[in-house]
Amino acid sequence: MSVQEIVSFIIMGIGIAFMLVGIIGMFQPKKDFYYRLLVACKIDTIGLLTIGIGLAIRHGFSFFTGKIILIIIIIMVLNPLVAHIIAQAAYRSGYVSICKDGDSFDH
Amino acid sequence: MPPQMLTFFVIVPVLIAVFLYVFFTLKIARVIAIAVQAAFMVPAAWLLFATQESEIAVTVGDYEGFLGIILRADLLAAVFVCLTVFIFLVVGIYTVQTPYDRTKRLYLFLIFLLEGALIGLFLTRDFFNIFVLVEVSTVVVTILLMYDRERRNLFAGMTFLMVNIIVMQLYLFGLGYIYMLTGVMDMEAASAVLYTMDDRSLALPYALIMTSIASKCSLLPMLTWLPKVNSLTGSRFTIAAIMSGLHIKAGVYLFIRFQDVFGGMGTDFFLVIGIITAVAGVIMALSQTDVRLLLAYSTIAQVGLIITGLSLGDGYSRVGSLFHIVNHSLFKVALFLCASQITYLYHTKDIRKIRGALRQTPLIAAANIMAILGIIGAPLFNGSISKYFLMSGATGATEWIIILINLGTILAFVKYAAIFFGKPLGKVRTEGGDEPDFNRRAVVLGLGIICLALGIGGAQAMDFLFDAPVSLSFWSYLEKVGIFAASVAIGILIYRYAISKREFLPKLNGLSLSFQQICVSIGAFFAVLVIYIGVF
Amino acid sequence: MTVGDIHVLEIFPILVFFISFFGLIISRNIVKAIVLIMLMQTSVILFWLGLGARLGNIPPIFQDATEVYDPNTIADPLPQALMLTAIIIGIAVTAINITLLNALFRKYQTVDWQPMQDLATVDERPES
Amino acid sequence: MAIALTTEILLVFWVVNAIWIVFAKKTYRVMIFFGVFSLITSVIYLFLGAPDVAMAEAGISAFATIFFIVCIEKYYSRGSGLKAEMASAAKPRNYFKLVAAFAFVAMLCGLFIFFVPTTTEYAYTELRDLYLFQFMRDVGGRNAVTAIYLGYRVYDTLFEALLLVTAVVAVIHLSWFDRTIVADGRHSEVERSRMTKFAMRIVCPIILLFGMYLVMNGHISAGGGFLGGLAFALFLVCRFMVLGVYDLPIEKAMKLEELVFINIIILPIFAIFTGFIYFYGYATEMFQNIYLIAMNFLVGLKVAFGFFVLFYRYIAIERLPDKEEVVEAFDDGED
Repeated sequence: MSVQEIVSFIIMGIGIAFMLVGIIGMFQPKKDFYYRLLVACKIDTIGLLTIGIGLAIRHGFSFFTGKIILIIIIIMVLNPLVAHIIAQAAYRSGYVSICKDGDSFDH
Repeated sequence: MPPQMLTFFVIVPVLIAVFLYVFFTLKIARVIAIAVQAAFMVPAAWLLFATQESEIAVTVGDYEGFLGIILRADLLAAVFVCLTVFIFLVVGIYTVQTPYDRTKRLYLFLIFLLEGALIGLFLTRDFFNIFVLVEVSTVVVTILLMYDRERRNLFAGMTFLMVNIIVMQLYLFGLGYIYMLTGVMDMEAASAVLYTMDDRSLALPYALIMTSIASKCSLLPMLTWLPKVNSLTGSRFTIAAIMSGLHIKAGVYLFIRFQDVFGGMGTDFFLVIGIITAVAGVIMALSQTDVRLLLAYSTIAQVGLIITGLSLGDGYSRVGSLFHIVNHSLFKVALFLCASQITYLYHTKDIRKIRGALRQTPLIAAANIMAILGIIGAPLFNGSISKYFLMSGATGATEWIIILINLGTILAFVKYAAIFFGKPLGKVRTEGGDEPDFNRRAVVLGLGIICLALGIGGAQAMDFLFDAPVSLSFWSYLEKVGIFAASVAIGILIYRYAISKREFLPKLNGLSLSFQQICVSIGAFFAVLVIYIGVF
Repeated sequence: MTVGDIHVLEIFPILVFFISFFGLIISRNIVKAIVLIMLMQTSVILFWLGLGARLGNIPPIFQDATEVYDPNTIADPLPQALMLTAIIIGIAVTAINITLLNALFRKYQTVDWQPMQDLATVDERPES
Repeated sequence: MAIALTTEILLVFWVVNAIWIVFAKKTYRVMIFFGVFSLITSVIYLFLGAPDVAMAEAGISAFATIFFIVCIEKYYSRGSGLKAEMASAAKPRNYFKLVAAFAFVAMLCGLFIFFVPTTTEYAYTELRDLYLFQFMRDVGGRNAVTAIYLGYRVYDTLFEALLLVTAVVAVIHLSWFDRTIVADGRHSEVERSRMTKFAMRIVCPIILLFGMYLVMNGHISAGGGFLGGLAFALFLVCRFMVLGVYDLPIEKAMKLEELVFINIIILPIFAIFTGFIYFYGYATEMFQNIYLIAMNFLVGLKVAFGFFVLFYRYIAIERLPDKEEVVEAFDDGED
């Protein structure tokens, strides 16, 4: 195994670990919709990004890597946007956060 | 003309449809539509003459072997193409003055698309292309059935569409098995391989495909014809005429083709199914009071008769059934168009409220009576010739059942013919008041005269159309005339003393079943067919 | 892999086909019926693609025109081309179905089969 | 081996998902399960070596889900739908009927599996081998699926395109809303946030680029006219819905779609149907590539306009609050 492959596997492993943590976070009891959305958005963005970078390193400098980088850019722009739109829709349709600790959403 | 022209029989109507829709104003579009439909008779006639000698086959794009889609025109396909072009011309002339509606050229667009799709269905011999064309024609027919916003039957139309999609999924599934077994998509090549296989491995594809084809030609134990018939009450008479005259015939055409592909499996099964369909269609027709429903159910009865004739396994019966398909298209279109005029004059579509039409509109009533004489098989009319040959293969009980079915048809049309006599019950529009309807009268009279002409020159027409030199034995024909006369007498007596007094089976009037029941009937038909083929 | 004599890519589409048929028989909701018809279409399409992939499942796309491939490792291109057509037909028909359902919902204010049919039979009865 | 095992596991999930859809009691759950179902299907198609179909399924299911959601949105928004659904779910099921239906369908399924032909499974592969070995000479390109789709069986493709045109006409004609309305942004009750607009300004050109890539490379890699068309439609929709550029009225889009469709018929007439220009043996590779790219581009444009009209129709009109629609009486001559 070359150094390149080892590095890429480590980075992909980190990405999978992010996703695992995120999934555990999503299924925590007594958390409301906004909390879960936050977590879901995080695992989608960070996890996928990290795995994508790992793949790019593994394949070296090629056309395939270019495609992966394009996908990474699109994910970076679109994933937070999707979470934003979902949260906005929930907020506009009158969903109230039940977070008690700290700063809840202001109506 | 080169054989490559076969592709253009399908492409040209589609192109013209889109051109009319996009480029022309309504006034010009009408003229162009009629001109094109009339001009289209020339290549259709050429096809009929050219296929007398040999089959014309062409691969779209000249690819070798079975790589491309192969179109084949034999005599049968040519007859169907001619019939399609003729009926669309007739309907086009009939509706030339109709003020369409706000959406203007949409009607012409759909009519031309339907013409192209039906011609394509008759010419193609590719399994998958049949699937695509059937879907196109289903969608176009769905729009046409619900064309007028004010009186469309949305629920029946939606059920019609959904049932047809489900049935076509069965067809696609069966096609998958055919591709697995034969590795080709062409009918001739596939049937060459399928001939070598045993019944048990063919049972599943046969049952799947035949279930969908049987639904397409409205055979009875499947209830898929119900939403179609129910949605007719919200559509125009011309659409109903095209549905009864051509769209169902496309199903029958596919039935003939697929029976050939599978080498005549399950003929006994379809003999029974045909008889059941005919009997039930006659009973349903008798119980109706709406003109459109009576005519539509009578179509189902006649289709049952045709399927019976095709499944008898006799050469003469087969040719007779094929001739009956042509005849039925002609007189059913004539009947629907006449009914359109008469109901327009009387402001009602209930046959109990229409009386004295013979005095009000003598010409149209005369054409209508000619068409009725055709459908009940009166001597000298085309129906008698085709029914004569259709029955020639039947023996024993089957023959008597067919005579009884014909008696039922006579009974239904005696009930229908009551509209010509007596005195008008309500207000009657004066004929020709608002709109010049010379073309309408000319069309229906022409159709009536064609019915008579095909009756007088029946044997010659059958020789020309189906390449079957038949001979009409004078004495047996006379025997049939005797049976016919007796049937008419019995029919009139039964009508006078049993049916005219009270409603016949009023529960069947306006019958409608739920979507779930229709699905169950499809499944049950499939189960019975697969058991019949696989086990027996 | 096969189950009994039948290939696994054949038995699962058959199962889903009949599951959706069962759903069509028991469902009360028209939206669900339309979804189930789409499921049926999908199962038939998977059946066809399974036919194409019985012998091999490398996509029929050749990056290098000169290289010689063993045809028994490549998926059959014909079912794929046919199923592309079938998918587009499916979505077109589904769009029409949804439009009709929407029009019916505006008219009768329900999306269940039975109440809608009761209302519609009164409304669409032939003239008498 | 790994792919076969993954496919089998996915197939099990696929069936389970179908069962969930059948027994789901609420319509929005059906929608969610349907999305998952389509995703799994798409991945299975990819494993079966059908990337074109997989991408088509993914794109199509996204559009279909939007159509369904628009359809059930009205139903839920008035509350009556939800209440009726709750009542319907609370109503005890008729267990006799359920068991009878299950027995019937199980009988059908058993019959089907009993009669599955196994004797001569896949014995004839000559046609497949011919397609694989000849398509580069006959039609050109590197993608056998595109070669069949645009070369050998272009006659089918034509009717499929026709069906899409007809579907657009049908959706407009059969809709509850009588007229076509002008594109004036009536659909956007909610003003889009600045963040959305900003992100979309970045993404829209990328979508267009992606569509062009799919169309231009349709003949040498997976993709092709249909998928490129979906991407174009997405571009038009984003531009329209999010950025608020209303310069393509719905009627113009329909007219454009039909004009493109005429070209889709005419190009194969000269290229293939007459066997005139495009004979194998006479066509050079450049000629073939020009035909394939042009055809892909036309199909893409047609799909783009068609889906744009459908999408706009669903978002802007099928969701309108229903008021009494005035239908002008029109005497159509009773035929």
